[in-house]
Amino acid sequence: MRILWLVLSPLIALAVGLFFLGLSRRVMARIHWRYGPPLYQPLIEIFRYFTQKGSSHGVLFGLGIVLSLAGSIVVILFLPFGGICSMSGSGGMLVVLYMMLLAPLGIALSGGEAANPNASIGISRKLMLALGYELPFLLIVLAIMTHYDTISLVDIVSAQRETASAFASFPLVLSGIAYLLILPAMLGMRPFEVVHAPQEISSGPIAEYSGPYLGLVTIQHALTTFIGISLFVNLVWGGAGNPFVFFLKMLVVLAFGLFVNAAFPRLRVEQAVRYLWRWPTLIAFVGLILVVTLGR
Amino acid sequence: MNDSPMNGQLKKKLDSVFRDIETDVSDDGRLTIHATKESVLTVLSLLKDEGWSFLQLVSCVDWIKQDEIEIVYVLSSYVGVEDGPDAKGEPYAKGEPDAKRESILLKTRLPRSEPSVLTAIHVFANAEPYEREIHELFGVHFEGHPRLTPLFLDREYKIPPFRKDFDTEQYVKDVFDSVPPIDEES
Amino acid sequence: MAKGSLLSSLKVARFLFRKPKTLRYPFEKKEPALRYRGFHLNDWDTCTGCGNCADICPNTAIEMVEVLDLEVGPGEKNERPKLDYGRCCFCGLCIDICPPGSLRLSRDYFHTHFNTDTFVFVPKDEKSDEETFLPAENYSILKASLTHRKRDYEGFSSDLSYALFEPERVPMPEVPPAERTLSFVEQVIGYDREQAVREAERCLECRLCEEACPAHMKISDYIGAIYNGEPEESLRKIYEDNPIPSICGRVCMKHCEDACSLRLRGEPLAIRWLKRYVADTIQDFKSTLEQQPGEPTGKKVAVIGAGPGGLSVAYFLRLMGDDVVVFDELSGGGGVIRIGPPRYRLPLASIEKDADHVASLGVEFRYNTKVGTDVRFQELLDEYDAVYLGIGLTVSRSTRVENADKCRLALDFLRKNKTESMSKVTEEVIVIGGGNVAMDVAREALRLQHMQYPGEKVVTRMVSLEDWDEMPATEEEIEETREEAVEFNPAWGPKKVLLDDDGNVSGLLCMKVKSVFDDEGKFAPTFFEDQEMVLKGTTIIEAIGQGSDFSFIPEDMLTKLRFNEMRKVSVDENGMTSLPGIFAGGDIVNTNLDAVTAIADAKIASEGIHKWMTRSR
Amino acid sequence: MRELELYFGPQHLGMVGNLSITLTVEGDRVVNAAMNPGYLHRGFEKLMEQRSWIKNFPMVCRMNILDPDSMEMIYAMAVEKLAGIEVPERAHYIRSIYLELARAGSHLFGLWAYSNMLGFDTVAQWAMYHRDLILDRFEELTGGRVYHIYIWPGGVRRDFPEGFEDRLVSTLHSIGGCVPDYDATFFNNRLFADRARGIGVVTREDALAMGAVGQVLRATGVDDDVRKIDPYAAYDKVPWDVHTSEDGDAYSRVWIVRNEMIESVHMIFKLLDAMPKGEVYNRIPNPFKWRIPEGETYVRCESSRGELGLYLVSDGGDKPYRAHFRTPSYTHGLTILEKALKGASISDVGNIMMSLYVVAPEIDR
Amino acid sequence: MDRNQLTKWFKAPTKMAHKYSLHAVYFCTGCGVIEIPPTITARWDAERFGVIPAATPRHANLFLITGYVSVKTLRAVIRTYEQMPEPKFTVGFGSCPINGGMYWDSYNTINQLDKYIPIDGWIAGCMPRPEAIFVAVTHLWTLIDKDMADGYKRYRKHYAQYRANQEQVLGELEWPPLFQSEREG
Repeated sequence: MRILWLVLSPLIALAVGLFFLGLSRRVMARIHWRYGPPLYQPLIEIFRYFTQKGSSHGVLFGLGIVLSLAGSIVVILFLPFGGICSMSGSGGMLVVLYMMLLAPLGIALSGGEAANPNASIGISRKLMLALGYELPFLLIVLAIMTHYDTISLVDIVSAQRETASAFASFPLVLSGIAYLLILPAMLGMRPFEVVHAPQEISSGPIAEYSGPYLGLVTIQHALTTFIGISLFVNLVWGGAGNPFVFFLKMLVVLAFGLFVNAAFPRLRVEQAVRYLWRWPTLIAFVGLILVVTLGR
Repeated sequence: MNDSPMNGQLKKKLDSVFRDIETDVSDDGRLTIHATKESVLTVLSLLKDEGWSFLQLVSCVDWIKQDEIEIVYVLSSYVGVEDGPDAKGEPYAKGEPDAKRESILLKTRLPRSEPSVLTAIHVFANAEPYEREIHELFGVHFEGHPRLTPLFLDREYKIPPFRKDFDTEQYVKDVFDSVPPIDEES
Repeated sequence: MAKGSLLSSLKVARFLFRKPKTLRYPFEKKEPALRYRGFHLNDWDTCTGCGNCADICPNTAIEMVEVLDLEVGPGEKNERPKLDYGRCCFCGLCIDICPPGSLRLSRDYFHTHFNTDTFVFVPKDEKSDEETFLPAENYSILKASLTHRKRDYEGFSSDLSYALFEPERVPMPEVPPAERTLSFVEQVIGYDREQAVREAERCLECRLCEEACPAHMKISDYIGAIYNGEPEESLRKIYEDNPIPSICGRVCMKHCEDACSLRLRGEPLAIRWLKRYVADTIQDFKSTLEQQPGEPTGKKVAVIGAGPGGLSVAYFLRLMGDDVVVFDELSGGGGVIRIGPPRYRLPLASIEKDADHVASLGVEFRYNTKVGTDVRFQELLDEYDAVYLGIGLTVSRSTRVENADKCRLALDFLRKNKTESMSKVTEEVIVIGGGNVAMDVAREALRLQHMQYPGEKVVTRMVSLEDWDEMPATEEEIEETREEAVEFNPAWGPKKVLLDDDGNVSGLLCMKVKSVFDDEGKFAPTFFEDQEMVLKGTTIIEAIGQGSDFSFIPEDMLTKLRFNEMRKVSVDENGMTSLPGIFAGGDIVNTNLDAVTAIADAKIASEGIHKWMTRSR
Repeated sequence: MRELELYFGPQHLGMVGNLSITLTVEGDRVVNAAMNPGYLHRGFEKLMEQRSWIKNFPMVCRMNILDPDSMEMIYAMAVEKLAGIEVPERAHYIRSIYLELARAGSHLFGLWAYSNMLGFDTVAQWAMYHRDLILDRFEELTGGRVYHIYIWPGGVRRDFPEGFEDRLVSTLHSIGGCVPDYDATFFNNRLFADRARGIGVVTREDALAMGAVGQVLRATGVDDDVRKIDPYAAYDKVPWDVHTSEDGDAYSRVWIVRNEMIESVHMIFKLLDAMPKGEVYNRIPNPFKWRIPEGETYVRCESSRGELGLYLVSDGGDKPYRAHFRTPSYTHGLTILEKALKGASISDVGNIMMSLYVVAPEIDR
Repeated sequence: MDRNQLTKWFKAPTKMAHKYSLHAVYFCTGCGVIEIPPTITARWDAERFGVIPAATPRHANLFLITGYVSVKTLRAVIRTYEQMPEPKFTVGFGSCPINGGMYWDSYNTINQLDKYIPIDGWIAGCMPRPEAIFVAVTHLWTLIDKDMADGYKRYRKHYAQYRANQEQVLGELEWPPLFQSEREG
């Protein structure tokens, strides 16, 4: 049974991630006063990428993507999806935090190989942005872990299910708000869409990918979207008892991200970092202090 | 604007200062100045000091029949809608308020073979691309120009393409039409 | 400008729940605007092949291609525009210049193809091309292309009030009808310089006229010279093909104007008046033209008749260096032109001007010399290397109805008025005929009446077999005649000239005409015998046509002279008749019966004569 | 930090037009910027010398894709001046309405380009939608969506079609109705202000010294507008305002664009009310015979991006002897942009470029 | 999705994938580009058919040549075309790339683009309207279905000729030939 879940959960994540990609294009289109592509459009595109001839720029070029994909899959295995969690080990949260770094690292490794100035600018932006949101994120995670006194994600979820979700409990609400503020940055949405920024640096790190490589990157993107949203739902919105409710919660979070995405222009990278280090960090920090001082 | 006092005064002033220029006020009030190659920059900076501080255009005409190339500087002045100084009391341009922006044409003629004139960048910064363009399209050399590199063109042309003796149709025939279509059969 | 808000822009979320504004093409269609500039349509029926569209195209996208199986009438070329949509920029200049308005733009604009050759296209009319143009129900946008288009899908079309050409000609100053009927003053005053330049500017240089002109004059060139303010240059251009501009500038039948591409939606260019302007502006032809007779060849040519044809033959031959002698029974040059057109149309001075120039080249004129009586025809044959017959039609035909001998004949009447003293007319004149000569006669009679009975009530009536729409006279002529208050009785045929007791003419008994021509188009009038009418009139002039007089040719030669089925002298491609050494041209040869055709004949004949003489050496 | 050569364009999503900027960057900072135009160079002015006066009309508008109409206008003005052709009164009004409509369309396109550059798809899409509505009206009036070839010397090519005024007014109303949306999402957006304030500042001294025109100049507080100081068409017939701002940065330039767009719409309403009846076209001479007397002229008009000039020389022939367009983007793009880009962030390259409203085909010609 | 399309998906999934995810890379090489923004934005919304602009040529499989191509642009166009992954499709916009269009006598624009890179479809118009672009896309779909959009194959096959033509106009190219080994027989 567990092995089945080990195989299935990345697939479910992929399916949900792709659905989210398609849905977000639809939703954005609606806000743009248009219809947008069919929901399965990302699937077509990925299929198309895999049937195209890609050009490689060296061994690391391909390896990097695989590395980042592997990182994402590992993270997914540790994430509970509405009661289902294939790897519910006790060290869950720490593994997730570590493994989440793998994904950008892999892309950075691979993209750096391409010797495209846009890609290198994109990578440096990505690292700067990660620097920006990692700090508040760590503070938030710290607060939550301290509050529930566990580093297991499954435990955090079940603890929230017992009492109330983090959003609804007093000291943690600050962490929740801080998380909400950095969520677009973690999802790579506007106003923090500085990494890809097609109009500035031609999609940045992924500029040089073509064919199957691009397909893999798109899959990776879908997985990242899934991870970002499901992590939020699990950490501060109490997860869910069954996959369906969990999925609905994810949808709501996605919708919030998309509204922000539609309503703001892209920031400059230093503006983004400054923003991330100002309000979200402050709130997260206050939240942490409150959690620590108030105790449980 | 036949009775434009501005242009009339300017004409008088120019006539008194310079010996080697010809000035002419046309029916619609436009002042045209013909200067020699040597004096053109001096006239230009004098005009700038007089308030004609807006260099609109540096143009070039190839008068092939006279075997000359004419550089034309079109000058005018910034005048706000409210005539002269704005609310802050800073003038946009020196000059009388009624001096609407009727342009001045300052011209100088150069020989067609190896035409060369001093650059006007030091007087008007925005002359730079114009002079670069004229260098490229007419083959006029601007002494002291910092970068007379090609601006628009990718290919080399024997005759600068904007000269009158450059036959574009012939060129197109020779260069583009001579490229064979792809033979799909082979 | 406030600092701005972070939340206000989140309001965009509400558009998630609104209906999108997208036009779901191709499921929802959007019609292009009524004026849309899409692909071309060309009405082949009205297209004249003038090529103005090709001339104005900035991108050389239009090329005129010959369409071999196309029937063309006068003033048309068998060429049609071919469009290259690899060049076309859909500016519509071709539409605004198209004189007949046949070229239009449709609202179709779809054509996608992998082959660039399919982008070259000869636009056709919707009416004639059933394969390409489909009715709306058979049309599918997904198949849309240059060969799959919607029927009745007109877009940007030609509008005369915005056309690039000027449809109206510069009005010709004329003496008003009431004034001109009182004397023989020349009716048309003529353009001044400014008017002429303005009129010359209308020319689109399509050269349709040059094809239509029997003499193939270089019309565009001489009109261009007028536009450039160089009438001298213009005259030189005219004289290349036509040595009688003063005459032609007044009485030419202007086949060119009938072919002018401007005629279709506007007034044709006043080519005749422009020629007249040139001829009138320049006082001294000789010094302007600076023509010299050619190297003397020693050959002598006799030309019988100093009409347009005779003058032209003499001129062309003289330029080639031959010695030419012109014989004419009249006292001056011009032939039938001298007697036919009344003074108000063609003053004698104009005829003299042209004839004088021909004479100044060294052509010998023997006026008042009638061949046959003053000189024998055989003498000419013996004395000269070649003879040209330019005798024209000089004998008026008669209706031969009862008492027709009491009537006067048109040419006699006209000749008398013009070259001798004015003939006497009565207060009521009837003119029989509906041709141009009849109009001339009627108008001349009217003027005589006004001059002879000043202030009294006079009337000139016309009676013609043909109805309004069939009347052989030109519309212009009919219009002017009507303006001068001549009374018309179309579709009535003369039956009998009525005499009073003294044997003088008192009127004309007429029958209503049923039809003028029979089924085969031959002249065979039929009448309603029961419908009769009496026209009152004390002078009757018959102007129903002219014949020619070959009586000067000896009988034995005349029998050898071959005529064609139109009862015209038949000539070969050199203008030579069946009698060797005798050439002919003008009205006795062709059916056009006008000066410019005679000139064209003369040009052919003069080359033929020259060739014949040099060959037979 | 290592200096890096970065090519911005020609194939670039954020690039409007086909232009290349060679950026020398140090990290995220631009050390030096060199404009590399010429990707759209067609030798326009040379081609004009080879086409007769009338044949140049379909041609001149193609010099600037974005705002072809002011190109038509200025060529018509120059030809009218040289040839001494009068224009009927109604045609003046139609020209003004047409040009203002074109200005609104062009500004909407500019808004698209600018917001697209910032990654602000939402506003970009709206602006493009509204521009398309304007294009529908153009299509109805002239028969072409983008290239209208409508202003001829001697007037305009066709009069208004039936019911055009009403449809024009309702189109403009529907666009005007969305101005609050634009304001709320774009101009009033805090993040947009963060992004555009203080970016690409052109001081008044620089603007005056480097020959800036249009929004770039007006953003420095100089209320300079050819439509006011040297009125043509019917701009002196109705009251309207010139919009200025003091800051000289990207935000104020875009703010002026917004205000001008609204002013254009208001002006169209006023012009429609004041428009007389009558002829719209004085027939020009036969194109095949048209010669323009010898002479030269410099005319100018206000295009959507600032003063547009044309130096036109005729040698008495049937073709222009020399035509030289003074396009606003030329100075803005080649002189001012190069200066403004120095020291900017890479993220702001497109931002500054589009706020200066640089249109590449206009530079290259 | 109707049944017809579904069977097509089963029969030839590759073709279908290419058809419905045409990511366009386009050069603002002229007038045609002015109609691209309307096509991909709210009024016409080409994304309904999967047509979106791609940020770099590596992501794209549709190349839109949106107008006349100047010599300087041609260099970039060839570069871009060669960077695109196969299979790739090209569409020429408007009159200019077909036969020179407005600029047939310009010294700086090439007249027939298909001498330098293969073109799979041409759209008539100066410039083509958004509707025409849609029709061109459907046309391209048909061509892909019938295996007729084979420009990239032709390019490979006749590369020597294309390269020779490119060098004739541009002079020495600064990048190595794309297909070194394949020479024409």
